[in-house]
Amino acid sequence: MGAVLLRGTAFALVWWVLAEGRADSWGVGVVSVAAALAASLYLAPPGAGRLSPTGLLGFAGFFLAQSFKGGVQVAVRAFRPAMDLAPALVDVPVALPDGLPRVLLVNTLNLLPGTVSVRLAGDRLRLHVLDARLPIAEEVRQAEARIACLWRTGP
Amino acid sequence: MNAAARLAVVLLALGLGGALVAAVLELPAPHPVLPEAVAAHMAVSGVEHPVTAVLLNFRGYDTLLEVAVLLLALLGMLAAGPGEGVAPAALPAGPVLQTLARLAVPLMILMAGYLLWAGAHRPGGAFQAGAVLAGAAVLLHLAGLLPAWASPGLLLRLGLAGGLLVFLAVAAALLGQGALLRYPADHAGTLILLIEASLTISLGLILAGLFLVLAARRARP
Amino acid sequence: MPVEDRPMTGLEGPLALFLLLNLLAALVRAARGPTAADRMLAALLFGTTGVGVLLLLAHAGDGVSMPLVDTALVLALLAAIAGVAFARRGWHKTEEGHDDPA
Amino acid sequence: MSPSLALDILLALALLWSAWRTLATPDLTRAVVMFIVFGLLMALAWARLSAPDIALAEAAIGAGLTGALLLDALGAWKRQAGEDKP
Amino acid sequence: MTTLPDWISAGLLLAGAGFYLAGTLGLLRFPDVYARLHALTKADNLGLGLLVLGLALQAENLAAALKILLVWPLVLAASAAVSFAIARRAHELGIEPAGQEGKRP
Repeated sequence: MGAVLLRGTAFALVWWVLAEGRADSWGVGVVSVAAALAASLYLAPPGAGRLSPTGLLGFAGFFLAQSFKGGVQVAVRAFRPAMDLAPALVDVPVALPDGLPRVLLVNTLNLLPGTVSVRLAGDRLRLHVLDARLPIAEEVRQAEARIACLWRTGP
Repeated sequence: MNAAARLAVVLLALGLGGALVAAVLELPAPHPVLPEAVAAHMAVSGVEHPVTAVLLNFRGYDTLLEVAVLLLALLGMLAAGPGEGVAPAALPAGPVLQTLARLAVPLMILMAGYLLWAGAHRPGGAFQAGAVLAGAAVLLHLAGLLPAWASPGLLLRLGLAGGLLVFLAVAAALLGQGALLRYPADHAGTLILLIEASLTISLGLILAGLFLVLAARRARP
Repeated sequence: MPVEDRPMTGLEGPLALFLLLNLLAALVRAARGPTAADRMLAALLFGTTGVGVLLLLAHAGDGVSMPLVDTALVLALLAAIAGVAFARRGWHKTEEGHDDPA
Repeated sequence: MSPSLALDILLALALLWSAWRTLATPDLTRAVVMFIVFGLLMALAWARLSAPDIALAEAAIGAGLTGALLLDALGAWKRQAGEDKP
Repeated sequence: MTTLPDWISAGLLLAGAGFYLAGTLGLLRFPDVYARLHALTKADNLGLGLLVLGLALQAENLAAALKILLVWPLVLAASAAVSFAIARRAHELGIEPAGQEGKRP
């Protein structure tokens, strides 16, 4: 029930943004939001876990700061006349539970400094890193900790 | 191809191109009448966006026939048969892709609804909304969440033809007015929305079908 | 004439031009390859950069052209599909012979 | 030259060039990539021509359908070619 | 360009364009498909983020600003997932990263 309400509100908010707040849009809007909600509930049935607002804020802050750092890091290497790369494939263990948390980790690492996920098999994640001299394992652990805080109880 | 044949093809292409250029130059200067005529009749069109007014009101029969053409294209593909072998189950995909599809498809549905609504007073409309819906179906198929279509069931057939049927039904009901698709001015907006909504779903299914039917035919037993 | 219709003011016009130049430079990667994925990356770059150009064009005239923002949104929503289709359907080992190394 | 004029000229040239490359390249992967690129450039051109209706349709069809359809067909063809000559 | 938000907006737009340039340079200069994915997913997405932020500052109302901002997470989600799909496929096809020949973990 909570998930239905939460998603419904989220979709209604997106509709309000899309229609730029025009009040006469809600006739079509209600139908569209209902269709999106139905599709969402069918495609991704709500799990047991509840999102934690503080965890969400913490993750958003971490994500913004890190993706800025990631962009700067790539930009510095791309602009430097002699590119200083030490690319390598690295395997790291994943402690997060299966499902959404792991998927989020894979996607987050794609946007964070220095790492692109290559393969997720069992409890090991294979990463391609631009510079193997950087503390990759430490950054992965940080991202994992932030993602673990997102849910009040594990999904 | 030998040199003579190649030269002949080049000459033919040049001749055709020259004829086209000549034809364009021969055209009378564009009539300033049409935009003014559209603007003058906007009040009775039932919508506020001139492109939608032209597509669904002033020249509604053009759009009617275009939808019929698209439907015929898909029917042609279906008539060619499902190919050998059985309909393939959805290909298994990794969790990352599936999560993207689960997240993005509801938003695409919302976007399609928005484009449908927007069509009444600004760029948007059934065709664009249908294309977004079709994109959602293709993404679901690529993520392994939607099987390819070997042969559509009754419900799907109804969905594919529904847009055209509603369009035709409205046109037939309005024949009493003396002309095809001349909407009564005070109901024009509602009727156009009804037609556009059913067209959105049908066009989405037809365009998705172009991908999903081919995918089924290509799969090997 | 459309050029007169939508004069570009401020930074948006020059920046849209700059991004378009970026796009065209990226086509060198599409030409060089060497693998099919390298070519495809140029098309994916067209997705992110194209969204940027559309947003800049939306702001380039007097006021904001919201339909172009809608176009950017549609492009952003559907940009994944070509890339996914490539990775899932379009790329096979057999083609390595077709790709001449740079 | 104003930036808007430069943008329009560049866009027109890029359209012609990408159309030419799509048709003339012997490598099918490149042809498909250039076709996707052509579609995106076309959407930008419609936007510049004050035709957002068509820009919207081109973006939706070009990004969501034709690219996927061509890549799918290309993959199937390559797979078949690979099976035919072991 | 008189008020402070205008200056901030201009600064963000210029910075965004700089990251776009970095992404293109990376795509052209980096040695293999994996490294090029780094350029595409990080530099270009940051460029778009800054651009979107700069343009949202100029929006007329809250809903319009949010609509422009909405573009960013959509592109982020798409490019993260597509980047993984391509990197995974490249790995499946046995493409080795540059500087790493023959020493897969």
